[in-house]
Amino acid sequence: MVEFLIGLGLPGWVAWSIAALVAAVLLLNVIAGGALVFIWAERKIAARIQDRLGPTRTGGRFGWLQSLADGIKLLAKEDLMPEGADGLLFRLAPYVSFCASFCAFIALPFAFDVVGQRLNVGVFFVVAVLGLEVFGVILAGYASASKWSLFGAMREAAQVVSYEVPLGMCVVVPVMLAGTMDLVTIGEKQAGWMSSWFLFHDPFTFIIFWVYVTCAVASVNRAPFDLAEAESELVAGFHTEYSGLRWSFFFMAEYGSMFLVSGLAAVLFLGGWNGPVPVARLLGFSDGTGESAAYVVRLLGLANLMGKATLGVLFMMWIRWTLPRLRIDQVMTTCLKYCTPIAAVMFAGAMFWQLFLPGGLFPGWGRPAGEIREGWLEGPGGLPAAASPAEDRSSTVTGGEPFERTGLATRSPR
Amino acid sequence: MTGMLDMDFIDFMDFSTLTHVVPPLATTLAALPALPIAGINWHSVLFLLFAGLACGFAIGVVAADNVVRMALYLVFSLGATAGLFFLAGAEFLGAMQLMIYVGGTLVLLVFGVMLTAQAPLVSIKPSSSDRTLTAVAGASLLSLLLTAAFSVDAWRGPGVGVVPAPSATPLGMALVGVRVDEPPAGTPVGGRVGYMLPFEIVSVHLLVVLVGAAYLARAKRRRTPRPIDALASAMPVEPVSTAATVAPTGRSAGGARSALVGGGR
Amino acid sequence: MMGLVLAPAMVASLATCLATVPLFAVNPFTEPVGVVHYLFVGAVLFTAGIACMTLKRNALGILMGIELVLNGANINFVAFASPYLRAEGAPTLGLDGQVVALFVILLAAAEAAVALAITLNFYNNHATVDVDRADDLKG
Amino acid sequence: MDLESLLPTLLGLAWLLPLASFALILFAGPRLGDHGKGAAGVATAAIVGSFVLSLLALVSWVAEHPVHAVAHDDHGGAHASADGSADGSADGSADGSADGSADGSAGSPDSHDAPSSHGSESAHQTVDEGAGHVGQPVSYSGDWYTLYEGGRLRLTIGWYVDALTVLMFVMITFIATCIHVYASGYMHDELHDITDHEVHLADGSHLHRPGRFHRFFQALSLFCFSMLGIVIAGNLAMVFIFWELVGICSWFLIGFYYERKSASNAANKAFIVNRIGDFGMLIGLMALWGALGTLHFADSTGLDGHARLGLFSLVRPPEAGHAQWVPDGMVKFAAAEKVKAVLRSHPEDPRAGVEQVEAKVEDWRDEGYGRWLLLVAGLGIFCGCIGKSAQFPLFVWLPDAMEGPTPVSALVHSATMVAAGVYLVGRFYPVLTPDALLVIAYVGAITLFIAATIALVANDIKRVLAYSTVSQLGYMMLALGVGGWLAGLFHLVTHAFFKSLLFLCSGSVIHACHTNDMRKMGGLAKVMPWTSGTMLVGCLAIIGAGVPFLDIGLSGYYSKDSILAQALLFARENPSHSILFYAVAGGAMLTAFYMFRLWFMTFAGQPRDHHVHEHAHESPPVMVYPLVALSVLAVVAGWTLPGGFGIANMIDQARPAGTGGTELGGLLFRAFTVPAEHASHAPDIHVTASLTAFATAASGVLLAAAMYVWRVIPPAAVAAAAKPLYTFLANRWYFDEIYRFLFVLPVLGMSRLVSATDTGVIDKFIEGLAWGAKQVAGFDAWLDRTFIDGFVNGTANATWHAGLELKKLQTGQLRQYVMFIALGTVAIFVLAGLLLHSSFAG
Repeated sequence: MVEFLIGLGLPGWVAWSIAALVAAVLLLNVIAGGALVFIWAERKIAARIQDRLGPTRTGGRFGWLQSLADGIKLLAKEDLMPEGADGLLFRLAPYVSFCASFCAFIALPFAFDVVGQRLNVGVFFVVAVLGLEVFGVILAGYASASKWSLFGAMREAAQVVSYEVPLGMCVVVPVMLAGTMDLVTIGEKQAGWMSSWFLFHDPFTFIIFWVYVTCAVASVNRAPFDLAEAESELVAGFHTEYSGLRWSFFFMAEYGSMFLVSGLAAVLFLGGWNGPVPVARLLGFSDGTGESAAYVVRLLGLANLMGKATLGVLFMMWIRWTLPRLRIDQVMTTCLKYCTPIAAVMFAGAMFWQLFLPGGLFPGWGRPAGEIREGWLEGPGGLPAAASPAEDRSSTVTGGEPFERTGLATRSPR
Repeated sequence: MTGMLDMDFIDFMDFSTLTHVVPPLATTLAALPALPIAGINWHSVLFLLFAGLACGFAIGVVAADNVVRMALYLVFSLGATAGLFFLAGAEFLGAMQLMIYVGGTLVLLVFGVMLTAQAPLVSIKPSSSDRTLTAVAGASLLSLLLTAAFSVDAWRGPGVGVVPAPSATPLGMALVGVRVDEPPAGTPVGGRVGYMLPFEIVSVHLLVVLVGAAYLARAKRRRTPRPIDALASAMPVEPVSTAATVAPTGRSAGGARSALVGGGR
Repeated sequence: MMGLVLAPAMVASLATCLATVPLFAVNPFTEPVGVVHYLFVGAVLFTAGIACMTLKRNALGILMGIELVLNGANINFVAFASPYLRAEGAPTLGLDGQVVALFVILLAAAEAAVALAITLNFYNNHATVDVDRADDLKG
Repeated sequence: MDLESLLPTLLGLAWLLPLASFALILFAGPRLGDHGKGAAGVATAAIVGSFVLSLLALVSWVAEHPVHAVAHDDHGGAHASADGSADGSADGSADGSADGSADGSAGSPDSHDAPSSHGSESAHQTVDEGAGHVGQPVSYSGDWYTLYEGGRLRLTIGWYVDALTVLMFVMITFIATCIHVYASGYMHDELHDITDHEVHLADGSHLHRPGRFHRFFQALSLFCFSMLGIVIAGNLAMVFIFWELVGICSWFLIGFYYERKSASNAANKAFIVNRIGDFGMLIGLMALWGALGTLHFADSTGLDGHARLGLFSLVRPPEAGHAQWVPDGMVKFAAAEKVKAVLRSHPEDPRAGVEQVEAKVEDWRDEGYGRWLLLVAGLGIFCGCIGKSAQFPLFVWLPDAMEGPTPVSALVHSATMVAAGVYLVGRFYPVLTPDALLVIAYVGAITLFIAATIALVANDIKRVLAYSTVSQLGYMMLALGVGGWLAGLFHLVTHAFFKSLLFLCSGSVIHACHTNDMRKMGGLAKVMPWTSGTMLVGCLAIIGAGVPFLDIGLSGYYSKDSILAQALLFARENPSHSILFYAVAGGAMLTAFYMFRLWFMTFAGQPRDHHVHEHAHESPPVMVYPLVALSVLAVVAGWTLPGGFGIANMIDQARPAGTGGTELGGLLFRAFTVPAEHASHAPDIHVTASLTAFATAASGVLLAAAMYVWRVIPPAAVAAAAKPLYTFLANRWYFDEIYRFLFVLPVLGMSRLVSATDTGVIDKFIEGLAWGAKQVAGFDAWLDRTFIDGFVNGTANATWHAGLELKKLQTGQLRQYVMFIALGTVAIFVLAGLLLHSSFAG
């Protein structure tokens, strides 16, 4: 895209700016549009689970315009602020929350090389930024000058900080198997049939995937871990005092986070854009067969990953309307006494599996030929092959000119 | 620490370099209006953005009196610093900064909220003389640091913009004791070591700190009432509590008796 | 008396302004930044941290000051480690600088944990977090 | 697993199991079961495990090295004794090279006659029967752990395993097993608090103390470990260590009832007397270590890969046909002056000097250098054996040692520990010179005679057995001394069985009667049938009962016969030493007399003390079973199965290389000959010895019967008729009194003199010095208080006041400190800048 714009005669920085803007808008649409769809979906799912119909009228059949109507209602709502509130923080909190959720999407790949910014430490970045979302919650809780809000915020803080530990351990396992924290490489390592997903790499990864699911649900504050907004105890938790657009920002952030952790799960464990069946390969498309074929491959991958992430979100909804809410001590017990030890043991198990059976459960099944490695680790036996770095780089997925990868760091032409 | 070789300590102390900065100042001022739009370096612009955020919020931390706001500004400052790290090519470090530092500060914030929930503690204001003194000390310290920073010629020029190779994996390898990064120019061969031992030491250190902090912060059973409990007990006592104090006494007496009966020969 | 105090401050401020001038020897919008830019940020953060420590009576504020100080130092380490900010072929700290910064971050986390525990104890015993009242051991 | 690695594993485990039991009981002691009852189980389990392992070792040994009948040819006795040594060297050098390996020929010199199924045996071993046993015995040796190695010196924890070792292991662990089982019944009193009626407290009451059941088994386990350690030891240093360990175990066990004055005295006596012997042993060790630099029995390979010759190879080099000679090291050690002179004569080239010394060693050896050193080494080691095996003149401790519980007497003080001395002499046999052997023979003869005579008149049942033990040990020593290596060790094994049996029987009796005094017993055979029967078997075994012409008898018959035969042979070869044979023969008669006196007084006739008799009862089964087991072995231990398997033949497999032939002595004594052992199997010797043994034993039994059963000769009348002799014997030849007069009293007197000197002279002098010092110190104190203290106090005051002022700086204001730091840093840098660069102004 940048090249295309430069070809149009635009100056380089303008081209970069436009490209960045387009990417940002696309990502924003994922969140905002996703939120619309998911809110509607949640209403329908909740209704069906509770043996109701849910929205039926708005927008014709199925009430599919219900979310839009809700949005308009929220825009029109009066924006209230409690008297004793800390104005600055009260106003800031929703945006902080939303920004954190949004920023994490920067590093999430939607298909091969369809990523806002391909980061060498992608996994780490996503998890770190996701953890910042709780900031907004805490600020909201504090600034609302309401004890319900404060309680909710405190719970949220304790919960999120605790669950980052097992979450990090779970996330490290695919990183260890892939040998990189680059999400694109991790996804590409699982290319081929379903058998090459990290989920099926060995029994330990299978178990740790479910630990990840638990921790992910907890870290995005979804039921049964939604202690921060426990409406039966705390009215509405941290957003008790919010209304209107600010309130909707919290919800956008929540749905964005849900989508994000689901996407992350898809990339880390479920093959990312590499489906249960390598559709593109079976159809004869691959990166090598031409530009349009590459587009098709990416589009298929995009649809694949979006589908998986959506399934993940639906799964969370299913859980939400199925399981009762835990008490705060049960939440902490689940984290510290179950998730963390299990994750640690599974981590060790996966490590030894990788050490002794590096091929996984299904070595070589439907995996595309050719080894995917990071550039500096090319020599036999894992020795760095510093002698010919250029060759190494060309033969790897992470290859290419480093300037392009970190576009921010590009020097402008003089 | 071969990178420090170019820093001659005597030069570093050389205040006379200040006299050499005036001519460049003039040229810079002259160049400002002619800022070529086409040549904007986004890296530098982002640097300015993040640097401004970091510095601004750092000063905000100093200026704010409300502890929660202080913490918020600190988080922003640290987050901006993480951005600076990303810009300098230290991606792993940036993510680390976000996760640990910002996460750690989150805990600080929580504690700030919890401990200062009482109104008088939310903002403890320093005296104005303190402010003056701090301003003087800060200004002199800053001037000293900046003088030192600008006194080395080799540090002053613009960088070449050679984008560093991704450092996360070499960093990880270095932490387990294998160095795979390309040595910087001028490094004596064979002098580079991995960080296995420091890594282990830090790990154990963290564990010890974790246990120690948990020990320090645990709820202790104490004989004498804490001051904070004393504050609470100063409040009017409801009649129910007298009944509550009688009941345990009766229980304990009964318990002692039964122990005697059970334990007697 | 006030003048005596303020005179050095004015001198120092003047020196600071003079010292920052070289920053503009390079047009920051068009040219790559250098080490000194990072050092500037590091110095500001460091100074802000020190100021925080001297100014805040709240124990948590002092902790935040410490964090700032460490962060300022970290910026310097990263700056010296990055080849991007140096002249072509100029020696850098390389990975060592990043590793040191990494350890600083880790140890800062540890330090924060212990300091918070101490603060909590202090709060439990004195019902305040004002460090000016933590003078039980004064001479 | 081949035998070489299997044996040390099995035996090492068997050796260490009791140690584990000891440790367990030591740490868990009273918590094992009820009042420590489990300790017996632990210790018994450990020793049973050891026994099983030892049996496995025995089986694997026999499977690998079948025990053959020793086919003795009949012309050994006719062999001219004068040419023995010379022939041995000559022939051995021809054959030695054929079987120089450690895994050489097993068995007798005539092994080429025996059916040989063992492939590794030397097939072409043609040995002149006069040359003695030339081939190496089958032995395995090695090291578990090297304690020290430097230069030629080397100290290790290692093993030396041959047929004797395996057999000793089986014997010790079997007896120990029996005794553990027995003791778990015998010691059951100790399970509860007990009142010791033999200890009178100051207030007239008896001592009341908690039971020490577990402590008994703890010491027993430690003892088993130590004893097995002696047997398996691969070098003399290790032997010495375990030697001392069994000593301390003995001390523990004799003093088990340490509240009793007699018990603690006896324990101390045993320990101190043994020290005297061990002092001699140390001298021997030092002689060997200093001159030869090794204490290893066998050749070994050091950590550095260099082979080092062991004692056996040094003293009896294989290349010289295992004939004894003085090792180079001892020659050089003895000829130190000459060596020095030679070395001094080559100041410019030390290497040439060393070579010349090596060249001259042969000459010096021929001149007789080092012979005395070898003799001293052998006698020194024997000194240790004198102490441990209770030989004259150090036998006085053993009868007193009977203060310990009876199982201890049976195990430690009859069967195993005291036999360790005999075992060591047997193990060390190749190094002992003929003169040393003759000394040993005489010591044994004196011991056996004195002990037997004392036993005649003793009335304490255990003391009779104790003196009998001493006497039998004298037998063994004598046998070894007159060249009967096999006879001595054979007797050691058989004696262990029947003597432990006898002791256990006596323990059973004591258990029933609560007294040791035989005069209160009598007629017990009816109430204690098992005990009396098994004891009768033991008595018959010890007197060597058997049918001379059919050559069938109890175990003692075989071993005692071979001793008699060897003594007779020796007496024939050296008529001037024929007293040795008479001692043996006389001793045999005395043995028969006092053993049957014991049996008759205890079991036969009418009860003498009805109170005792009424309370007497047969012991519980747990005590009887061991008796039966041991009595079976006391009967069969000496038998040789038709295939040739038997203890004697098995021991013979371990016969040290080069011994068993005739040896020529004459350093201490006039020239004499130690005859080859197999010569004693010649019919004339053998038959004479058998008949002598039978006659003496029968006469002894008859005499005892006449005096104590038929009462034709009243004992009291005999005692009155020979009153001085009786008194002399009853007072045990006044040995204790003589020792008291000779050693104890002079030492006491000397110490009194020294004490008087100390108080009268030295103390006075020191007090004078102290007085002077006190005066000087008074002056010093004044100086100190006035000037130095004044200065110090002044300094302290100044510091104090300075501190008072300075502490105001310590405001406790955290922020202030930070401010100080910041400003201080700035100030330092600014000052440094100003000082270093005066160009600050421009």
